[in-house]
Amino acid sequence: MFNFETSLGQASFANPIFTASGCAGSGRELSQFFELTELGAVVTKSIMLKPRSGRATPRMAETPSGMLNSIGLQGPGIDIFLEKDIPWLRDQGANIVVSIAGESVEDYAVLARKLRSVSGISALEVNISCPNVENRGQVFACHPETARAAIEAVRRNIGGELPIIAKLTPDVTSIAMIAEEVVAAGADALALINTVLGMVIDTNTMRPKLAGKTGGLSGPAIRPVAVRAIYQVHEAMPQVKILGMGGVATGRDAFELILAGASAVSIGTATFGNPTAVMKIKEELKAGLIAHGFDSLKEAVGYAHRVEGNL
Amino acid sequence: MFNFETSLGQASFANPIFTASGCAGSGRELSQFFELTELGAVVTKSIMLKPRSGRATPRMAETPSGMLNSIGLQGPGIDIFLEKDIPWLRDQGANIVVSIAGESVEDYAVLARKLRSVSGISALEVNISCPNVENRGQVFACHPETARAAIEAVRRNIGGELPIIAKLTPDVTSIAMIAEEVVAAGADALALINTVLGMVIDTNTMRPKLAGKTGGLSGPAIRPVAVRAIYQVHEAMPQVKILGMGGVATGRDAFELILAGASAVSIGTATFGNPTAVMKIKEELKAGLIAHGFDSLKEAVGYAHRVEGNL
Amino acid sequence: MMGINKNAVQVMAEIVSNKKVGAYNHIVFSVGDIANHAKPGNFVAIAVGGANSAMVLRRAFAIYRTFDKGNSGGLLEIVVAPHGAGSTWLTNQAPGFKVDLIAPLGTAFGIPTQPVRALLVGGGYGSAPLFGLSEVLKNRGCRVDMVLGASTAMKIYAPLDGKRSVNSLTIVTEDGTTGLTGKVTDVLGDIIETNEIDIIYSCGPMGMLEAINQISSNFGVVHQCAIEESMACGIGVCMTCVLPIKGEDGVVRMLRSCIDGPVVDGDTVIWNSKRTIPDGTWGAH
Amino acid sequence: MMGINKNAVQVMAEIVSNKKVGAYNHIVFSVGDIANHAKPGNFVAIAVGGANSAMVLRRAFAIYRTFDKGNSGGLLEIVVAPHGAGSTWLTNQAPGFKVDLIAPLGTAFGIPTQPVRALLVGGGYGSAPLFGLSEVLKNRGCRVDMVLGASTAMKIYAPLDGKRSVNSLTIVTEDGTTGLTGKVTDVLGDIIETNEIDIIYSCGPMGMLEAINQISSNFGVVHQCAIEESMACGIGVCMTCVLPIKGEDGVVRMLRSCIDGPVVDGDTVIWNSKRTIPDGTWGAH
Ligand SMILES: Cc1cc2nc3c(=O)[nH]c(=O)nc-3n(C[C@H](O)[C@H](O)[C@H](O)COP(=O)(O)OP(=O)(O)OC[C@H]3O[C@@H](n4cnc5c(N)ncnc54)[C@H](O)[C@@H]3O)c2cc1C
Ligand SMILES: Cc1cc2nc3c(=O)[nH]c(=O)nc-3n(C[C@H](O)[C@H](O)[C@H](O)COP(=O)(O)OP(=O)(O)OC[C@H]3O[C@@H](n4cnc5c(N)ncnc54)[C@H](O)[C@@H]3O)c2cc1C
Ligand SMILES: Cc1cc2nc3c(=O)[nH]c(=O)nc-3n(C[C@H](O)[C@H](O)[C@H](O)COP(=O)(O)O)c2cc1C
Ligand SMILES: Cc1cc2nc3c(=O)[nH]c(=O)nc-3n(C[C@H](O)[C@H](O)[C@H](O)COP(=O)(O)O)c2cc1C
Ligand code: FES
Ligand code: FES
Repeated sequence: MFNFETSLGQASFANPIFTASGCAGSGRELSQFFELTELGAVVTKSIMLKPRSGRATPRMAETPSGMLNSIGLQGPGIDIFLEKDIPWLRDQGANIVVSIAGESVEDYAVLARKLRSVSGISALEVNISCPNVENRGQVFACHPETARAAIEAVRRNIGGELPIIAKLTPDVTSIAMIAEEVVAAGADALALINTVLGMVIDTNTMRPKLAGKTGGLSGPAIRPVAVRAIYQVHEAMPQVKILGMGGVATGRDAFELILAGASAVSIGTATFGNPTAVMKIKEELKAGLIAHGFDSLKEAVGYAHRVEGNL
Repeated sequence: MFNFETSLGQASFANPIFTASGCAGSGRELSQFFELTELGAVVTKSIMLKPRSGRATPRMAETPSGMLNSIGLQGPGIDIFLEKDIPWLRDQGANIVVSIAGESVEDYAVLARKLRSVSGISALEVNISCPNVENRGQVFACHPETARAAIEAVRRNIGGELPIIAKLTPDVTSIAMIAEEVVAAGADALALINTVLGMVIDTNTMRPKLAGKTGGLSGPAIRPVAVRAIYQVHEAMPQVKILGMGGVATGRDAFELILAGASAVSIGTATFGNPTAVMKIKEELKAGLIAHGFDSLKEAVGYAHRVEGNL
Repeated sequence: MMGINKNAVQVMAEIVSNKKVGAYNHIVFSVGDIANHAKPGNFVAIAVGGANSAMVLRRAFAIYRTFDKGNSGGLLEIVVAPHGAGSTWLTNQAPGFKVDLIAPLGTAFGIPTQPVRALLVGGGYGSAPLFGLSEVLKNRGCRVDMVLGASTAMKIYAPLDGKRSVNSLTIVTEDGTTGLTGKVTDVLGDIIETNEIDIIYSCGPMGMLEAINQISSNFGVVHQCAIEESMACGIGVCMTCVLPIKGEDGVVRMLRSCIDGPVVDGDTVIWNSKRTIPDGTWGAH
Repeated sequence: MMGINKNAVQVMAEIVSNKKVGAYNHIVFSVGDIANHAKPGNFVAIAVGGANSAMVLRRAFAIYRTFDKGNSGGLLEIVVAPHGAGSTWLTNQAPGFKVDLIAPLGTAFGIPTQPVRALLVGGGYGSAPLFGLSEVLKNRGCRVDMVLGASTAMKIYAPLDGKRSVNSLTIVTEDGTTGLTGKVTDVLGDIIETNEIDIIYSCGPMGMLEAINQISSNFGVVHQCAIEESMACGIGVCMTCVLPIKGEDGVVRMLRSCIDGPVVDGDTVIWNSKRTIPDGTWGAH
């Protein structure tokens, strides 16, 4: 029997294919196409303290093998989220990873306190790739001090066993260095990677296409960046579990991230092109692992790092 | 009459379409497909002090809308280069930009001295996106101090009027900050962007595909990153001229980089897919500029930055 | 807030026919059961570019009409303007080729329970969904007037059987190559008054919809419009397609045009809000 | 060091025919004048995936043979194994479709000025360029023996007229589904001795070429082989396709297989150097 189970921190999952935060709505929209229990986990859209309108439109631009988005974390805020979305997901029997985002270190602390006693959540993904209003809008995950402060705030306030997965941006000089900081600050696992900062200029209007000017690049275009980031971080800290993401569209791609060091894989942009992408990827990955002779997913994690000469 | 001329520092060029360093061989190979005088300039492959074998193979992997390479700066070294390649290019009447790369600050100084009295060169592109052997192989352009040191070494030794174009990597937390450093150190213009660090794992062998493990991602996949970098740097220092590059494959793409702030555009990966890409891009760009009502290229440079409300 | 259209399914749909009509392509797909569930106003989302495509997102097209062919399965028709790479690719696919298609998506035009006097206004390919709507309205005993506008004759989509399904058809082009010269909005006032219009249904460019809404407001006529926002997923999971819409509670929210639209009540839309979040929008700051 | 093949030109070449032959597709292109300049050993580089392709690099294929059809223009033929996305796409294109093609590229097999006894060894689709070579050699009065090998019968490419152009043909498959059971290298020694071979020409996987070179060295026979390295550009501008080759001066250099190859002298290749730079290579450190 092939063993598809995986874990991140103390949390276990029946299989390693998750949705990516912000790419699966509230879960309801996708549940029309497949059962959410089929997923390793649903990762919810990053939720903030207060309701948020998000950025003005246009919010997206297609790019070669990818897309740019600047949603700006639109959402109902933590209270409505806990009241409406979580109970529904729990009723579905879905394995839930909640993603949170803050504008200040205090935001992260409050969000963690609001979540500490919520039942039915497997882990917390802490999106620190968002602008810090207390520091000229600089992204938390871009600097070791702010990355550390945000994760420490969550660690101190979350209590108990809920694993913290810190989600990092690749837009830094050394992602391994930031990874080491957040692990030191209390992260149990890492989510790699968030989108890559990019811009598209509309050559008709001759202005940035997105109302927010810059946006996050996702999709297959960035997969080599994700693989590199996961490989580097797994090399630096092989003991820390990684939730990989970035441009995965096939089982082969998910396998690539797993070989680099990911213990689970989130699917974002691929779902926009194909609502059943996650199910296809899950089946292809399983078939691929078996074809390569693995008895379990866990054996394949980081397998590309084995010493030269070995099979 | 439409004016296609452009300039970088004190150097002038008949048109803004250049080859990208490392993507046009010695010039001879492309000259079979078109006259090199048709180019704004030939940018030569980054040359180092000594002959270099480059990295072991495999050196490349195709990726969605892009490719990864790890050539490792294979080349004959500056002496043979000056003896064989430069005279040939000069004989063709080509406008020449020489790209140099070093492994230490001293390398850059020596290279600059060797080039200071060479005639027929329009500008120097200083590739500082290469590993610094004196600093644990860290890339010069990744840190303000080493970026500055390399450019200062060239500035001190080049003498005269030869403009220095500093070529930066996008793999940093703030490219605008590095740009400001190298301009302060004496760079007359900037080349943006070098490749993005990436990795591909061969899912058959289950190892990194490239012998050098990581490689540089280029091609249309990274164009949004290039546009963003050019836009950010032009916004920070509108007076500094930019040679833009990264994923340009059509006249529309070149126009996009120009609107973001590039005064000239280098074409790399597109040439691999189509040896006459540069000629096609040049014609399409010219037609596009004219169709948009521009009388000269220079009017379009950075046009996407004009204040909201304006046409 | 609504959820995704509960009838939406994903199928590999074979192209049955693909014909150039003026500036557009009229494309017919074999879609099986979907044909029975599509309503006027709904749209389809199609994956474009084939197996090795650099285009990762679906393209949305209004459903022109559907047929249930019984045993031979249902047909679904769309009208495509070759705009950029994706729509151009679609117009180049030959019959027999199969595309990945999701339908029906989004909201539909609301159908009055009483026979009313309806005015249908279409801009360019925006006329497509109006013919199916017109048939439904006629079957409900409504009087249907139609106004179609475009920049030029080639961009008026008005097939013969479509024309026959309305009580009156007025065509307006900006360059006067067919019908009256001008914009659709030039003729609306007269028709509303003369024909005592109760409701306007519209589909076309945002600028046109906004101008129509201005007129419908002035005349106190209900206005349902099908809006067209840039969409990445079409199924409600990406939040790219939002626009500010005032709810029954008076609060403006950024709603998804793919599941809360494309058909919305014109009076609830905060028009001309591109590139800004209107003041007071829920969660704005 | 050589430059790019001076006859290389870029054309939009129409597919004239595309037929499945065993595990391969035999594809014929209309290429005009190129047909007159291609020599056995040269290759073509073809852009794949169509207008919106996510594949940005060309694919290289050995030229199987060319025909000058006079007024109706030249034809160029290749034999394609559907391997990954690019080659599979090519095998799926119908006659009438035009591809962007550059040819002839690279070096050609050296043709002896004297009539010699030649042994041609092909692995899989590597047989393709050998049939044209065989014709040239026969016209020069050479005796030509041929050995073709593959894992299985479906992967032996040996068309009837090709078979007729050689003095002897030995087929070897690993699974014994056709010809002898084993590897090409099992039979070479005998043939070299019996037929007093002067020169071996080979084309196929690198491992096979290396094994052949071992044998040719042992027997002191000249060996020209067409190597296959991963290529991004095919025209000498990217430096991705290099391999270590010993020059006449005894110095090993990383040479481009697209312009200094694909045909090289087997004895000059530093075999089995994948993922390493051999010690002493020029510029190694
Ligand atoms: C609900 C709805 C119904 C539509 N109905 C029709 C129809 O019946 N016939 C028709 O010809 N077109 C229709 N469109 C517009 C059609 O979707 C666009 O023309 C098409 O997406 C453009 O894709 P492209 O690749 O050709 O152009 P590009 O400009 O290259 O597309 C780039 C990206 O922008 C998006 N995009 C660009 N323009 C639009 C647009 N106007 N609306 C939405 N997304 C856009 C594309 O989806 C793609 O992701 C409709 C759009 C929507 C939202
Ligand atoms: C000089 C030369 C002659 C060749 N002749 C033939 C021939 O006659 N018939 C035939 O079927 N094949 C031939 N090949 C191999 C053919 O080029 C590859 O099978 C093809 O490039 C694979 O592309 P893909 O998209 O199908 O596979 P993928 O593996 O998806 O290709 C990914 C990338 O790797 C490169 N690549 C992968 N495999 C090879 C390879 N073996 N050689 C070179 N590049 C590769 C591709 O060019 C592409 O850039 C030849 C290769 C060379 C270099
Ligand atoms: C439209 C969109 C919205 C996203 N929203 C979030 C978010 O709210 N929180 C977050 O951590 N990441 C968000 N992301 C990033 C994704 O979770 C993921 O890290 C990234 O898109 C790379 O994966 P992909 O290439 O599979 O999409 C978003 C991405 C997209 C495209
Ligand atoms: C094969 C290859 C070799 C390159 N060699 C160099 C080099 O020697 N020096 C340099 O500054 N940049 C080098 N580059 C980077 C390009 O000059 C260019 O900055 C980058 O590829 C982005 O442009 P593109 O997307 O048009 O290729 C190389 C890129 C490629 C693909
Ligand atoms: S298009 Fe994705 S939410 Fe509407
Ligand atoms: S394939 Fe580019 S140099 Fe040989």
